[in-house]
Amino acid sequence: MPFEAVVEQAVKPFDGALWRDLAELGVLSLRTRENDGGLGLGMAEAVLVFAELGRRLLPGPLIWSALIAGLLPEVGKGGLVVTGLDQTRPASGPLMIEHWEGSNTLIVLDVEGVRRIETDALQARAVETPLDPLTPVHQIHALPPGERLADSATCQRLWSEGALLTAAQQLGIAVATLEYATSYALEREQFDRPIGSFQAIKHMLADMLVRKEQAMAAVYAAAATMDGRGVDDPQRMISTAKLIAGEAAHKNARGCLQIYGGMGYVWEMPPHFYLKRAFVLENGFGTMDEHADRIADRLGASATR
Amino acid sequence: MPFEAVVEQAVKPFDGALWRDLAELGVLSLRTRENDGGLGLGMAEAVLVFAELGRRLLPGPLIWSALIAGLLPEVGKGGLVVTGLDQTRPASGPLMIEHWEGSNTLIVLDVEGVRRIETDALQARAVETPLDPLTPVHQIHALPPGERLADSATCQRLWSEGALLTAAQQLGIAVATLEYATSYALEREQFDRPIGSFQAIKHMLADMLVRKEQAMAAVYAAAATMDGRGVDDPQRMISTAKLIAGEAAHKNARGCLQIYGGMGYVWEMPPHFYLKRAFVLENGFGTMDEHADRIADRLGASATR
Amino acid sequence: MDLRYSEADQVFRHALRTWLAEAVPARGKSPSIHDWEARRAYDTGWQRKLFDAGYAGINWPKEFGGRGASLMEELIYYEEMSRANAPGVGMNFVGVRHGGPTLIAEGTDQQKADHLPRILRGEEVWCQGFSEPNAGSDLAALRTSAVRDGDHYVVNGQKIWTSFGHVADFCELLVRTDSNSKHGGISWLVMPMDLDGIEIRPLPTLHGESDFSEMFLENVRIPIENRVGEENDGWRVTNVTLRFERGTAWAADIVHLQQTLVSLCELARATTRDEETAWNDRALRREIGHLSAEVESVWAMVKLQVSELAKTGVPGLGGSVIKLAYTELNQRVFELGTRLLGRAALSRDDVDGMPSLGMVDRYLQTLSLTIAAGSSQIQRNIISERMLGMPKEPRAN
Amino acid sequence: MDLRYSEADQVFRHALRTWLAEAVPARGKSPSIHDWEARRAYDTGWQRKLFDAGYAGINWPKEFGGRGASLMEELIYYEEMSRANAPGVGMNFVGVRHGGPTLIAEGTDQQKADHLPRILRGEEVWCQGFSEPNAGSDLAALRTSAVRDGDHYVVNGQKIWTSFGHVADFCELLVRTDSNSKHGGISWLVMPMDLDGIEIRPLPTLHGESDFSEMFLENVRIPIENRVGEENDGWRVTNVTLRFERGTAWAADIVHLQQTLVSLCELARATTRDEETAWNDRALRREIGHLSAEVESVWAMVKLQVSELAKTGVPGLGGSVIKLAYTELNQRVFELGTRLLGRAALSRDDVDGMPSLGMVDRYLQTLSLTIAAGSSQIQRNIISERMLGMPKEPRAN
Repeated sequence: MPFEAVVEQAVKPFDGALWRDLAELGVLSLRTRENDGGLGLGMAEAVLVFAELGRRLLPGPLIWSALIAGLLPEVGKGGLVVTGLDQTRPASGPLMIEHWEGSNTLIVLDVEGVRRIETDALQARAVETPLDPLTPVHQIHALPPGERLADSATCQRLWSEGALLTAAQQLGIAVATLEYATSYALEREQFDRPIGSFQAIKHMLADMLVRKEQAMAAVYAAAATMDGRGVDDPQRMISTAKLIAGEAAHKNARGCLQIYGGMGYVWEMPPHFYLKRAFVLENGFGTMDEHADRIADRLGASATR
Repeated sequence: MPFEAVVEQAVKPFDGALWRDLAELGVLSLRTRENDGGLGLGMAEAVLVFAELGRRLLPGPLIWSALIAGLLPEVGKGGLVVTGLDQTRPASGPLMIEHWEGSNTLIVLDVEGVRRIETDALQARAVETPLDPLTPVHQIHALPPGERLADSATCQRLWSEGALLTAAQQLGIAVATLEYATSYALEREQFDRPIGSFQAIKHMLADMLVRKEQAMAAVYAAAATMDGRGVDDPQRMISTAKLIAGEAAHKNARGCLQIYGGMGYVWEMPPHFYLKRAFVLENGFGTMDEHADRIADRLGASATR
Repeated sequence: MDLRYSEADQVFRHALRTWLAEAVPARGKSPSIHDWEARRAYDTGWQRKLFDAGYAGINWPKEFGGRGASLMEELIYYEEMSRANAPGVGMNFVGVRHGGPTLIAEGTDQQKADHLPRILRGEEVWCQGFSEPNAGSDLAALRTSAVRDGDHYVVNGQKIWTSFGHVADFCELLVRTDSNSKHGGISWLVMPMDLDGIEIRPLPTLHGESDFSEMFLENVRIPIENRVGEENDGWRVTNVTLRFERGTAWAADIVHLQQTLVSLCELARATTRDEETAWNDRALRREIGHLSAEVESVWAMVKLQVSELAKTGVPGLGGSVIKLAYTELNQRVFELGTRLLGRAALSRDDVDGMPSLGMVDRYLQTLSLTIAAGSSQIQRNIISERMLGMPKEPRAN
Repeated sequence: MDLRYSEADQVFRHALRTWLAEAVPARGKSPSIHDWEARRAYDTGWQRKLFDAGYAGINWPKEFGGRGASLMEELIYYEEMSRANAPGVGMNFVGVRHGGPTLIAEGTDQQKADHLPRILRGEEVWCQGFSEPNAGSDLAALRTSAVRDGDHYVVNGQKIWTSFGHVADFCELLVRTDSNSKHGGISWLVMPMDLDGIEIRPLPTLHGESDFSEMFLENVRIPIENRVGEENDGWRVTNVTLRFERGTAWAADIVHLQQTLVSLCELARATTRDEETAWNDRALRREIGHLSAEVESVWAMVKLQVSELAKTGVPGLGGSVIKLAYTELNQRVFELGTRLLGRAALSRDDVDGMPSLGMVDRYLQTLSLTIAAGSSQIQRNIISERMLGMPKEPRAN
C-alpha cells in the first residue's frame, strides 16, 4: 500500500474489500492447520509476514484473526471477523476494543481461558478521536460470559503468540521509520547540504539502525524458539522481543519525526502514523514495563537455582 | 590546587598541612556561629565554597567537618578532625569510613540522633584499593554506642545539610568536567580540525552545559530555601539538588572521559579522578534513587490534599 | 540569591489572584476549535479584559501602554495565570509577544502609533510569515522575493507554519530584497492580510485540524512605508525581539508541568493493575520523583536567570539552555502520562474519567516543541558555539 | 532461521566442555598482574594447551595450523570458554587475533612460516604499534616515519597504547613511507622487539598500573623483507584482518554479560535496605529485566549474523552495529552493579563478600570499550555512511 493510500484509509471505516484480499493472500490463515484449509506456517514465517504488515501500517484486527484462525478456521477465510480483548491481567480503566466495526465476534482472553462473545450481544460506544487514525476504538461497559472456546493452556499459548506477532509489527514500524528517515535525510537540504551530512542526524540514524537490528534479531530468535528451533527459554525470549521491538518502534518513530522537522508535524507525512500505531501496539499483549518485570522474574528464578 | 597536585595527592595519606590551611581559611568553620569563632555563614554561601572544593577535588572529611563544626567548634579550627557514618537508613554491607586516617573522632548519624565515638576505641581495616585514589576508605566491623552529641531533630538537620553540601561538591564536579572537556575539545585535533568542531562533540558539550546549569540552579535554590530565603518545601528542594547535581556530576564526568578519548584512560588526566569522586559522593547522604523516592513521596502527599 | 518575594511582589500577586478569581470563571468555556470567529472573539476579548485591568503587555514598557512589570512580577504573572487556569495568549501571541516588541524596538513612530495600542486592546490579530518549505532550521535561506515597484514592494513566494493566517489582520513577513547576500538580503515587512494576492490554505497536522496554514503570495503589493528597519537589515530586526526574552518565556508552561506531575500522582493512585494501585509500583513512583526533580531544577534555572538579570541587567544566552531542557522534559512528562493511561491512551479524549485529553492529546502537541523556534539540534549548536566557543563546522562548498 | 545446534555442533560442544572441565582447574590461579614474566608464562602456556588439544586458532584455516571451525562452532567455542571461566586470550591477543590473520591474508610464505606456527604454539607474543598521540580516531594521520636506507627502513616516531610492549617478541607496526599521501603513504611492518632504539615506557591508566605502554622509536633499523604487503599499501593491509571478523568477536563477552545479570539478581537478593531486600525494589528489578532483554537481543544479533553469514558467505558491516550496541550496554550493566553495591563500591576489591572486583573494577575497565578500536562516535559515522549511505561531512580546508 503506497503511503497516500494509508492517509486515505485513515478516514475510512472497516475496509471489507481489503480484508477479503488479505484472506485470499492467506494472511489471516497463516497459523491455521493445512487440514483446516490454512497455510500451517510456523511463527518464524508468521513474524516475517507481520513485520511487513506493520511496515505498511495495514489496518484491521490482524493479530486477533491470526490467533483465532487456528481455533476457528472460518476466520482465516475472512468470513468471520474477530477482534479481541486481553483480560489476562485485569486493570482498572475502560474496556477499549480495536476494530469493533466490521467484527462479528469478540474474543476474550482471561485466566480461565478463551471465550467468544457475539458482538450483537454487546453495547459499544465509538471513541470519537482515537489516537491512531487507522485504529478505530470502541468502548464497552459490560462483558457477558459468552461461550467457552478453549482452556487456559491454549489461552496462554495464544497470548504468547499475540505478544510476538505484535512485536513483529513493532519491528515493521522500526524498519519503516528508519527507511523514511533515511530517504528524507538524503533529500532534505538545509545550510546548502543534505541534512544527512550533519553528525547529529547521522548519529540519530545510526542509533535507529542499531535498534532496528536488535529488534529484528530478538523477534526472529523468539519465533525460532517458539517453533522449537531455538535453545532458549521461550517465555523470556518472547518478552525480550516485545520489549526490544516496542522500544525500537517508539524510539525510531520518534526519531523519524524529529528528523522530518516541521514536515514531521504535517498530517500527510508518514512519521506520526507510525508513532501513533506504536502506542497502540505497546498497549497490546503486555507493555514494556510488564515484560521487563516478567524477564526479571524468570532471571531471578534462575539465579536461585 | 593545580591538577598536577591532585595527581600527587592521590598517593599521600591525610595531609595535615592542607587541613590546617583549610581551617585557617575558615572552610571548616563556615557553619560555626560567630560567637564560637566561626564564620556563621548561611547555606547559600556554604554551597558556593563546597562547589569550589568539589571543582578542585580537595580531599579530606570536608563535609563531616563543616556539619559538626557547629556542634564542636574545635573542629572548625582544625584541632579536632572528624569523619562520619550515615546510619539513618541502615543497609546490609560493610561499614565503610572515608578519611579514617588523620581523624580523631567518628560521628554517627542514626534515627536516634548524633553520636561521637573516639577512633581509638575502634578497630579499622584499610581498604587496599579504594575506588577514588583521593578518598582513602577504612572498614570497621562493630560500632560501640559512644557518646550522645545531639537529638534526632539535629540529626535530621545535619543530614539535610550534608546532602546539600554533597550536592554542591557534585555541582563542582559537573563544572570542572565541563571546563576540562571544553578546553580539550578546542585543543585536540583529529581529521585536521579541533574535535570541538564535530557536532557529536558539540552536542555532548551542550548537554553537559545544560546539566551543569540545572545542577547549579537546583543547589542554589535549595540553599536559599534552607536559609529561609525561598518559598518551596526545603526537603523536596534538597532531594532535587542531590539528585540533579549527582546526575550532572556522573554524566559530565562520563562525557568528559569520552571526549578525552584514549587520553581519558590515562592516569595523569583529570576525567577519571572526577568520575571516581562522583561515585563516592553519590553514595553519601542518599543516592539518586533514594532521593527520587523521597520526592515522589512528598509529591504524592501533596496530591492527596 | 534571595528567592523570596518582596512585599511589593506579594501585593502584586494578591491583586492579580483576586482579579483572576473573578475574571477567569466569567470568561466561560473556550469555543470549539473549529469555530474561528468565536475563537478570535474569545481570545481578543480576554486581551481586552487584561488591558482594562492593567495586565496587558506585562513586559512592555509603560510608554507604549504596557505594564512595565519587574522581572519578578512577570514571573508571578505567569505563575498566577497558569494556577488560575486562565485563558492563554492564544491568537494574540504573535502581536503581543513578537510583532509588538519588534515595533517597540525598531518601528517608526507612525508604525508604533498604528499598531501598538490596537494589539494591546485586542483589536488587531497578527500572524507570522517567517518559515518556508525550504527554509526551516536554515531560516535565512528564505526565498520569498520582494521587488520594488515605485512606492511598493511586489511580493511573491510561499510561507508555511502561518498560525491563525485566515483570521489575522496583519502579518510580520520576512522577504528577500537582495538575492546576492544570504543574511544581508532580508527585509522585515508589516503585511495587511486583506491585500490582493494572499491565499491561505489550512495545514492539517498530526494533531488533526490545526491552527497552522500555508500562505501563498502572488504579486502582493506592500507599501514601502510598511518596512520595519532598513532594507536588507531584516535579519537583525528579526533578532531584536530576543531582547524581550528575559528567560520567562516558558514560565507558565513549567508551572503547568509541575501541576501535571501532581495529577500523575493522583492518576496513579486511581489506577489499579493486578489488584494494586499503580502508585504501588515503585519504578513508576521513582520515575515521577526523577521527573519532578528535573522540573523543579528547570524552574530554579528560570528563577536564577531572572534574579541574575534583575541584578546585572545583562540578559544571557540562557534562553537556549532553558528551551532545550524544558522542551525535552515536557515530552517525557506527557509520555509518562500516556503510558500510565494504558489502553485509555487509545483515545485522545477523556474516557471514563481517564484524562486522555490532558495527557495523550497534550503529548502530541508537545512533539512540535523540540522542532519549532529552533530544534533541539540547533539549540545544541548555539550553546556549544556561542556559550562554549566551539568552532563552527566547515561549510559545504 | 534455525537457531538449534546440529548434532555435529553438539558433539563439538561436548568434547570441548569435557576438555575444559579438566584443563581449566589444572591451570591454577592467574599470577599477579605485576609479575610480567609469570603472566607471559601463564598466557602462553594456556595457548600451548589449546594448541595441543586442537583448539588453537579456532577460526584460522587448517592449512595454517588452525582449527578451521565453522561459524557455529566458533560461537560455541566462545560460549564454552566463557561458561568454563577459562583463561582469556591475554597477551596472545595481537598475535592470534590480529597479526596472525594479517600474515595469513597478506604475508609471504617465509613470513607465514616464520611466525604462524610459533604464534599458535604460544612461542611468540606480539604487540601492536598503531595509535600515536596525535593519531587516535584519525589513525591514518600517523607520523612515525620509515625511511629506506639500503635494505632497511630507519624508523623514528612515537606510538601509544602498545599493550604488553615490554614482554612482546614482535610488533605489528604502521609507519609512514610517503608523507605526500595520507591513506596511501602507510606501510605495515613486522618489528622484532629486540632491535636497538626501541624504548618502552609503561602507561598507567585510570585502572592504575596497566598493560599499556608508550613506545619510542629512534633510528630503529627494520629489514625491508619484514614489510607485509607493498610499500604504501599498509592501510589496505590493516583492513584485511576485518575479513576475519565474522561477528563473533564479542561472543565471549556477551555470554559473560548474561552471567553478570544473573549475579546481579543474586546480589540484589543478598542486599537489604530499609528492612527489605534490594530485590524487592521493583524499579531495580525492572531495570535488570530491561538490561537482560538488551543483552539477549544483542546475543540474538550475533547468532543471526552468524547464521546469515553461514548461509550467504558474505560478511556484512554488522560488526560496527554489534560493537556499538554491546560496548554501551556493557557499561550500563556494570554501572548498575556498581550502584547496587552501595558504599561497598568505595572499594575496588571485594569487601565482606560484596563483589566489588567484579563490578566496580570491571566497570572501570569497560570505560575504554566505547573509545578503543573506533569510538562510539566513529562507529555511528561508519554505520550512517556505509550502511545507510549518508554523505560524508565537508572536510576542513
